[in-house]
Amino acid sequence: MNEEIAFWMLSAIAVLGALVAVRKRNLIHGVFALMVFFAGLAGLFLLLLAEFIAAAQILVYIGAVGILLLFAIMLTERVAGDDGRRMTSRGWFWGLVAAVAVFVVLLLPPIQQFPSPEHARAIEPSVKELGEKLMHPYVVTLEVLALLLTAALIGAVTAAQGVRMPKEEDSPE
Amino acid sequence: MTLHHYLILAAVLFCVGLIGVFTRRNAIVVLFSVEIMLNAANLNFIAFWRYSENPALLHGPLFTLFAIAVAAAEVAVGLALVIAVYRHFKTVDLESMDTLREE
Amino acid sequence: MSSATATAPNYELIQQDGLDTGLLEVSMGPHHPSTHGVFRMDVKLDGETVVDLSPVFGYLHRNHEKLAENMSYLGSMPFTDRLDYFNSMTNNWAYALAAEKLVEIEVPERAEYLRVIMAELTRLVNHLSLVGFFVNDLGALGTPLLYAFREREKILDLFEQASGARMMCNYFRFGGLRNDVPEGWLDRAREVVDRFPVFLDEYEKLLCENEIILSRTQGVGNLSRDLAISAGITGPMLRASGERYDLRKVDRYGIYDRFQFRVPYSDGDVGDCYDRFIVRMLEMRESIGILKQALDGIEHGPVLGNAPKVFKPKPAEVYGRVEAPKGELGFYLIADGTPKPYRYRVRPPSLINLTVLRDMCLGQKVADAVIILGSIDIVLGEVDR
Amino acid sequence: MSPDLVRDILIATVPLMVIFPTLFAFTTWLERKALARIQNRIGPNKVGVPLTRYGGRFSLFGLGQPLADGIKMLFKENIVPRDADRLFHLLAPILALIPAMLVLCFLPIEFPWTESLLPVQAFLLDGAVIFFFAITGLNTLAIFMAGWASRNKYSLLGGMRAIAQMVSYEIPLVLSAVVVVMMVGSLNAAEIANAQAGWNWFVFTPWGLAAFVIFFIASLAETNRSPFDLPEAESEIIAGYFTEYSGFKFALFFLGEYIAMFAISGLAVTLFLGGGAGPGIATLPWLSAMWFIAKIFALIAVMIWLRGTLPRLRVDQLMGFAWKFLLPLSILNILVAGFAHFIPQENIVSKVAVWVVSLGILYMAAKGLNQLNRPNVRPRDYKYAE
Repeated sequence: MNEEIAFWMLSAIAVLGALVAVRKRNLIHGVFALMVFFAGLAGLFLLLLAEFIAAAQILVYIGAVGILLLFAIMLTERVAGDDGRRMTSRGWFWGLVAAVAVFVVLLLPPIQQFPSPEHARAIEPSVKELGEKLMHPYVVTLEVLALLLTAALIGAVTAAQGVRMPKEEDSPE
Repeated sequence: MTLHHYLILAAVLFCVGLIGVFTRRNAIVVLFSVEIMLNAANLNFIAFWRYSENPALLHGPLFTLFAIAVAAAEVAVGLALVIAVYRHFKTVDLESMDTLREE
Repeated sequence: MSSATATAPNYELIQQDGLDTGLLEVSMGPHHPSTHGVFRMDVKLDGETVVDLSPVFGYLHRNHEKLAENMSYLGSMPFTDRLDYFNSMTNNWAYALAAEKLVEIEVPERAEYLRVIMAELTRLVNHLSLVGFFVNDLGALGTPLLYAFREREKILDLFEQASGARMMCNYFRFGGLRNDVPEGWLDRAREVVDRFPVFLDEYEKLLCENEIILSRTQGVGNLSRDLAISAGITGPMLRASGERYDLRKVDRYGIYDRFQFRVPYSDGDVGDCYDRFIVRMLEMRESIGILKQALDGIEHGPVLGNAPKVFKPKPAEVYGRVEAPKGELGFYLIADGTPKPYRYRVRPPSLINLTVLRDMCLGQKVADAVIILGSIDIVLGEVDR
Repeated sequence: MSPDLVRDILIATVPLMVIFPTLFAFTTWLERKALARIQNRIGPNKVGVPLTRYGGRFSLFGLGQPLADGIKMLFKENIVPRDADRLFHLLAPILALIPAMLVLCFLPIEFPWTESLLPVQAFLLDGAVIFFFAITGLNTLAIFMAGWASRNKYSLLGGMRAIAQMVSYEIPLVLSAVVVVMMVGSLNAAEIANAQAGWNWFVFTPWGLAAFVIFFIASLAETNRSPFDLPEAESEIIAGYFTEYSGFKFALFFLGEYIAMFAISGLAVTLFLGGGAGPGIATLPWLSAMWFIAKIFALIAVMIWLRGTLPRLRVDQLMGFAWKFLLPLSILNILVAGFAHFIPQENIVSKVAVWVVSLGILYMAAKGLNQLNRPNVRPRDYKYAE
């Protein structure tokens, strides 16, 4: 019962947040709606007893990705955010059709094939086990991931910095 | 709550993201629509894990964890590219970045 | 402003490979917590960096000069208090000097001593509050300011006992002072002066070696000696830029030639906020030396020569100037034979020191602009008149 | 929901929502009084209990001042700038308060009434510490929201400063906590506190001390306290992100800021200062909560003291300090702690040796980093002209 209420509330939050995020003209509003979506999803993870993933979701998506997005918007848009530019609605109908088609294609096979287990097993959520799994069987993955993140960091800095032109004349006076 | 509830929810979220990718022209909005789709996939991983036969293997959370880390890298690089593109075109409107198109 | 761009980094060059994010135009003032009155700076910011700045003033304009041209010479003495309302005594003195040149009035010996005492006490008051406000602008939340004000109170009490007013003293008259100091005043003054170095030591220990203050002020708001001289900067600001120039030494007005004192100046050609801050701290110590000598040397006697209240000077032009705490304060008077000055003009040190604000601020952070303004030491009553 | 669960949740959370805002009121009084004493002033001393109106003279050192402030805040006009984003302008103070309140639940304060409700205690969550950091991070968004929604350039500057500052300082904050998590081997707040029972506080180990100092400095920056109060730097950008806030919304910001201070000090107490450990808790268990709050107040007192003493850093210096000093030092600290943990320390000699060496390494590193990052400052010489 508790779980059901929570599920419906959280899914409503997540879907609404996502919808507002993709359709809102004002980008800053959009980003905050996206955060709401992320938060709703973190709640769902918590509901599924994936505690650490929920925490990581908040930490990474809301704490880091969200702020990165805000920075990118502040750098590329006028500060006031809503600049009144026309947002295309030409693709709106076809976008919807395509999305619904994908929705059906996505859902039919799993729903037909997987018998839904009515009840999940009782599990004891443990961050420690997750950590041990990361350290023992998946340590190579973890290291590769670390490498990837470093590469991404350097790549992002290089890409965002742009090509620095050598100054033609350093002091004109 | 059954597994199917979560699967449907994830599919809905995925499609919402898809609508964003299809209909919006702003590169940043497209980027965060992709994020929504990615998160929908994560939800599926966690749901499948939770309803699996052997949750103690922790495959779902581990995969999601890696996915989140990769997504973080993706956003960082993606936004850096958006900024680089903006520096060049002075816009983030995807439809106006069409220098390859024949006029 | 051709020399201005010489010191400023060439912004167009920086902008070339940056993101075109547009400049943020901020109007700091006229009621901003740290513009020291109704002063406004139109600042253009690139992120946090100041790329353009134009000072806007005149919000406190009270028509001082024109008012003075329509009343008797003595009549405008109280108005001079309101110029730099931190330093009414030195304002009075500068005006009195100009008028005394016009009509050749002798000043009695005791009055000369008291004038020096008052002027140096004023210098202490001014530099104290400047340093306090300056550190306040650095974000120290008023603690150093209130320490400074504790000491300032003692000096203001002395002013009140002598003249009846704490800030708008109106104490000087042509040919001397309005009245003698009350009984025991000199002893009280000596007590304040003797205790002052203790406070200064404490203050120096608190502030001068503070790592944050050092890194916030050194290399910020540089003012080269050449620019300072060509812009007509005077006072501690000029000395902080490395020029030894003090009207007390140059003009030796009053009886300053009787006292032993030194003029501190910065050795380098940097002239940053730290220099301006420290030069003022050092000047306070010298002022204490002068005060001690003056308090030792003062003798009994009259304090007011026999100058008429209303007089008609012969047509002449005079310029009287003193080393006010903020710089050279001058009064330029043209007499036309009537009881009123034909032209009355003030050379306000704050205004002229303010002219280099833009040069010092360009390329600095917005937080630096605030402390640079603080280190100039302006009082809007004097800037706008 | 089952009525029992609802009851348990209410018992677990409502007291927190009562105790900490009350402490907030007291802290505002304490801060004003302490700052006033630092500054040669007296501070609030008139407003006493309401009885003062009816003949009695109970000024009680101005303890009624927070009450008066609160009433004033409630009745002040709520002004929203014309061009402001009204929705976000309203949401920002609420969003600033919620995460701060939320993270209080992760502090392992053992109130007498919580013993029976162990299943709903948030600090028993397996990832409590990481949740704490995750939720504290939301504060940044609220501040940005406020700065952006006000349509005021000072607010915007403050908001952007806040984001840059809080994102930067979160890294040393988390990294210094990692040391403790490594030592305990758990992210569970209660376990971390229990591991320090007796006098085995982590602050009494070299790496713990270094981590505590880094944590405390970073937490000053996270809560926008002096000398890192740039987002609300009064002398530069008026009041930063809450320039355009008045009345109750401002009070919410104010409350949120102080609750965040309590929360982050509480985490410092949990991680480094032994949680509720202290003399006398064996006989009187409720003393544990008292000790916890007393330790929080000790940290708050230091924050107030710093506020009355230090000038503010500049933006670039602030960022440089986080990235060039605190970050390398905290990473080195993790390494030192790791090595020291694995070196066998059977007898007292080897223990002392390990401690001395690690303290030496950390000290030298701090010195070296300081030398490397030091801007070109020095006391100068001045000359005198005769």
